[in-house]
Amino acid sequence: MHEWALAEGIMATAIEFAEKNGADRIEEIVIVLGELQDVDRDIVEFALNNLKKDTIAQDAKFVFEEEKALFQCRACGHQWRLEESKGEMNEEIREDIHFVPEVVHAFLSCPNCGSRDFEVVKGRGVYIREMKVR
Amino acid sequence: MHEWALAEGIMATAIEFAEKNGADRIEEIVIVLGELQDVDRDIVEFALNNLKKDTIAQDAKFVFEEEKALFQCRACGHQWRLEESKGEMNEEIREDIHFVPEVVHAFLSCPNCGSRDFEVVKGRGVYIREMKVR
Amino acid sequence: MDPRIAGIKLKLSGVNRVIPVVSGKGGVGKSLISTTLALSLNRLGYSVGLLDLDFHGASDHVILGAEIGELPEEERGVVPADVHGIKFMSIVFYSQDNPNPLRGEEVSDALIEILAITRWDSLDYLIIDMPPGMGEQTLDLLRFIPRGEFLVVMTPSPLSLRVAGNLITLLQEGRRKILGVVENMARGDVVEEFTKDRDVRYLGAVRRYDEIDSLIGDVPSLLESPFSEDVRKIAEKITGL
Amino acid sequence: MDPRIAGIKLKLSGVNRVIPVVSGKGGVGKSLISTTLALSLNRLGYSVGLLDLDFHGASDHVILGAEIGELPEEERGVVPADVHGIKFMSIVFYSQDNPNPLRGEEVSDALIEILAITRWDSLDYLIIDMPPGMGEQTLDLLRFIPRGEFLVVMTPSPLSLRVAGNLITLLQEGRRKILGVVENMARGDVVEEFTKDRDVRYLGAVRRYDEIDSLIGDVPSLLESPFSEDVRKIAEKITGL
Ligand SMILES: Nc1ncnc2c1ncn2[C@@H]1O[C@H](COP(=O)(O)OP(=O)(O)O)[C@@H](O)[C@H]1O
Ligand SMILES: Nc1ncnc2c1ncn2[C@@H]1O[C@H](COP(=O)(O)OP(=O)(O)O)[C@@H](O)[C@H]1O
Ligand SMILES: [Mg+2]
Ligand SMILES: [Mg+2]
Ligand SMILES: [Mg+2]
Ligand SMILES: [Mg+2]
Ligand code: NI
Ligand code: NI
Ligand SMILES: [Zn+2]
Ligand SMILES: [Zn+2]
Repeated sequence: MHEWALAEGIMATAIEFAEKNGADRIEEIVIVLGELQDVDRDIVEFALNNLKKDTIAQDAKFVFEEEKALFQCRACGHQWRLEESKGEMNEEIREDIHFVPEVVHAFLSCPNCGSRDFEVVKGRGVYIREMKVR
Repeated sequence: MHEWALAEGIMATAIEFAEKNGADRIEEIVIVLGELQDVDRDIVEFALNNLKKDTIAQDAKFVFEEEKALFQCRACGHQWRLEESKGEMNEEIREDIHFVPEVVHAFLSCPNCGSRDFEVVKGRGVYIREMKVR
Repeated sequence: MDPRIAGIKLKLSGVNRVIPVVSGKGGVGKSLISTTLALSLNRLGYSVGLLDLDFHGASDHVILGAEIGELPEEERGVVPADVHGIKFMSIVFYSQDNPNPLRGEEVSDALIEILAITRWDSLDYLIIDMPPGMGEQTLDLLRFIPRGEFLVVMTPSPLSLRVAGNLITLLQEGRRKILGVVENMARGDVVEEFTKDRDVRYLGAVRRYDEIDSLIGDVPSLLESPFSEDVRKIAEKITGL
Repeated sequence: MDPRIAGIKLKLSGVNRVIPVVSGKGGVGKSLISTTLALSLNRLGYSVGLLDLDFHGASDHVILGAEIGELPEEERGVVPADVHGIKFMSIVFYSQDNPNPLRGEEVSDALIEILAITRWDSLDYLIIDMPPGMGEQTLDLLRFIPRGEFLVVMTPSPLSLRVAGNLITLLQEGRRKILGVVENMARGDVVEEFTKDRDVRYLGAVRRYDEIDSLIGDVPSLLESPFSEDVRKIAEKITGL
């Protein structure tokens, strides 16, 4: 349910952007959800539909895109997907990462060389990819 | 004349790359020289022509490209060019930056807002952009 | 677009004063002083939050003897734990006792995430314990919380003078509010002289108290120590500024 | 392609042993110990280099009383300054006395640049004074100088134990060579017990010596102090390992 805080950020950002650009209606917001953070899409959507009331986004449609996580090791260059690391994760770790994705470095390491010095190339968290305003 | 050290790095990198890729001759190396570091192109070229003797790069041609420096402020977003900051620089500062370009943050700041928290988007230093091997 | 930046502003809108505790230099007592300052302000009757942003050197939970095994409550954001009367947030709730090496961009991302989800609600004071250096945390606070009132901790060592002096220059040229300098492990008058030269307020001295290490994790005893006595005077001074 | 990475290997090829002095924690004495260790090894007859990689907290030039107004000589690279018999390199030769705030990527770039241009030529020992934390400098040394033999400085404070403990975990799981632990401002036996638990060598204790601050910048007096007496014993031990 901390998804609600993320939704508030999305709504505030969208409205700010629209107003700065002289738009008076937001029609669509395309939101990317990174696999690593694993937010609950339904809660984000529910929160957004609540928050949009009586704003310039009141008729906005929300489109969600999932982005698979991709990691790349800075020590050996190896690239891998989250599934390959599932064995190192339990429910508690998943929750920790859900709040602060960077703590992935406290729990996972490169499957090839063991280094914790890897980059989350894709699929870290939540961001706005596109907006339609009028 | 610390350009010699940079040339040694270029030569070692090129040869390593060529050998890893099974090439036995280096024909051309395209080297980018960032405006900020302000290296002496003639010395680099002279050093490279010396270092290439009796290596697989002995017939290599060196092509140099200059890359203008571009800065972007992380505080206010403003972008600017090195010329605009020339007033804040003297010969000593230029020399300091020549050795370690990151000390630019000790001497320059954003012409718009005064912040030292800016990014060197382009033109930092020396790198290899392209190679022709055989 | 990063929706978290706007989230930060929302989440801090109920906070009256934000006080980052900085130094540039490590080991001068930033963590002990910021934690004790937060507790002291609370004992003076204020609502206080404490945020540990020293991700690699997180210490405040050790000083507070805080339980980090349980996650802060999730309710339209994250509700910081109540520890000895103050609202407390630290990355260790999530990284647990593991090493968590982060590069700069990752530090920045974690900082933004934490600021964007933590519900401080209404607070008189938010004390932020900062890492040494002038890296991501410092630069990001300057970006995202321009109203921060910086409290600089220094010791009389020449090494501390040099490093903290550079940080003060950075803050002054950026026209940031410097609340003043706290001299820790005070001795002689070099720090007081330094503050005059640099035109910053000398907020007071904290004595060296060698039993302090045995009070780490034991808040009631810590608050009865001569160390806390000195910090309390500084807390009182701050409430009047 | 970054030509500097290959340059690093070339520039360090004449260096026999590389010893990064780390802790995770700030203010535990890394700079005083690495500088005094470098001087002591030199007095024992070895050729020694000292590299200050704590860019935001650069201190070694202050301890050495080194002149930073003049640039190191430029001759097929950069020839580190000879200071009291050791070869010395620090970013302060270039940043002068200005604040030089750097974000992570910039720290990494500066580190790579310095390693790629500095001509250590042949050395018995290169001592690297490291910043606190587990950020760019630590991660980059693990990448670029895998043969580093880490010397961990700790104090008996519970805060130091926690933070240095995390760093030791990081080194051990990466199978890096840990030369051992130096206990600074030694007291009791918690650090020695800690080293047994964690299966690392206890290299020795350095006493608290409160006059140390007045010896900063004065190498001859520093080398005659009880502080240096303790560091010298550790230097002798290291030469035998
Ligand atoms: N007033 C004091 N008297 C004695 N020791 C102190 C005092 N303040 C700090 N210390 C010592 O310094 C160490 C570092 O303090 P800490 O608060 O962690 O500094 P920082 O957060 O600046 O790194 C503590 O573990 C403690 O041993
Ligand atoms: N053995 C010691 N006895 C007394 N004070 C010490 C001792 N070692 C270090 N100090 C104090 O600690 C401060 C920090 O030391 P420094 O070498 O700068 O630590 P670091 O490099 O780990 O941040 C010094 O300025 C000095 O005042
Ligand atoms: Mg601290
Ligand atoms: Mg947990
Ligand atoms: Mg140091
Ligand atoms: Mg100079
Ligand atoms: Ni959640
Ligand atoms: Ni040069
Ligand atoms: Zn790897
Ligand atoms: Zn700007």
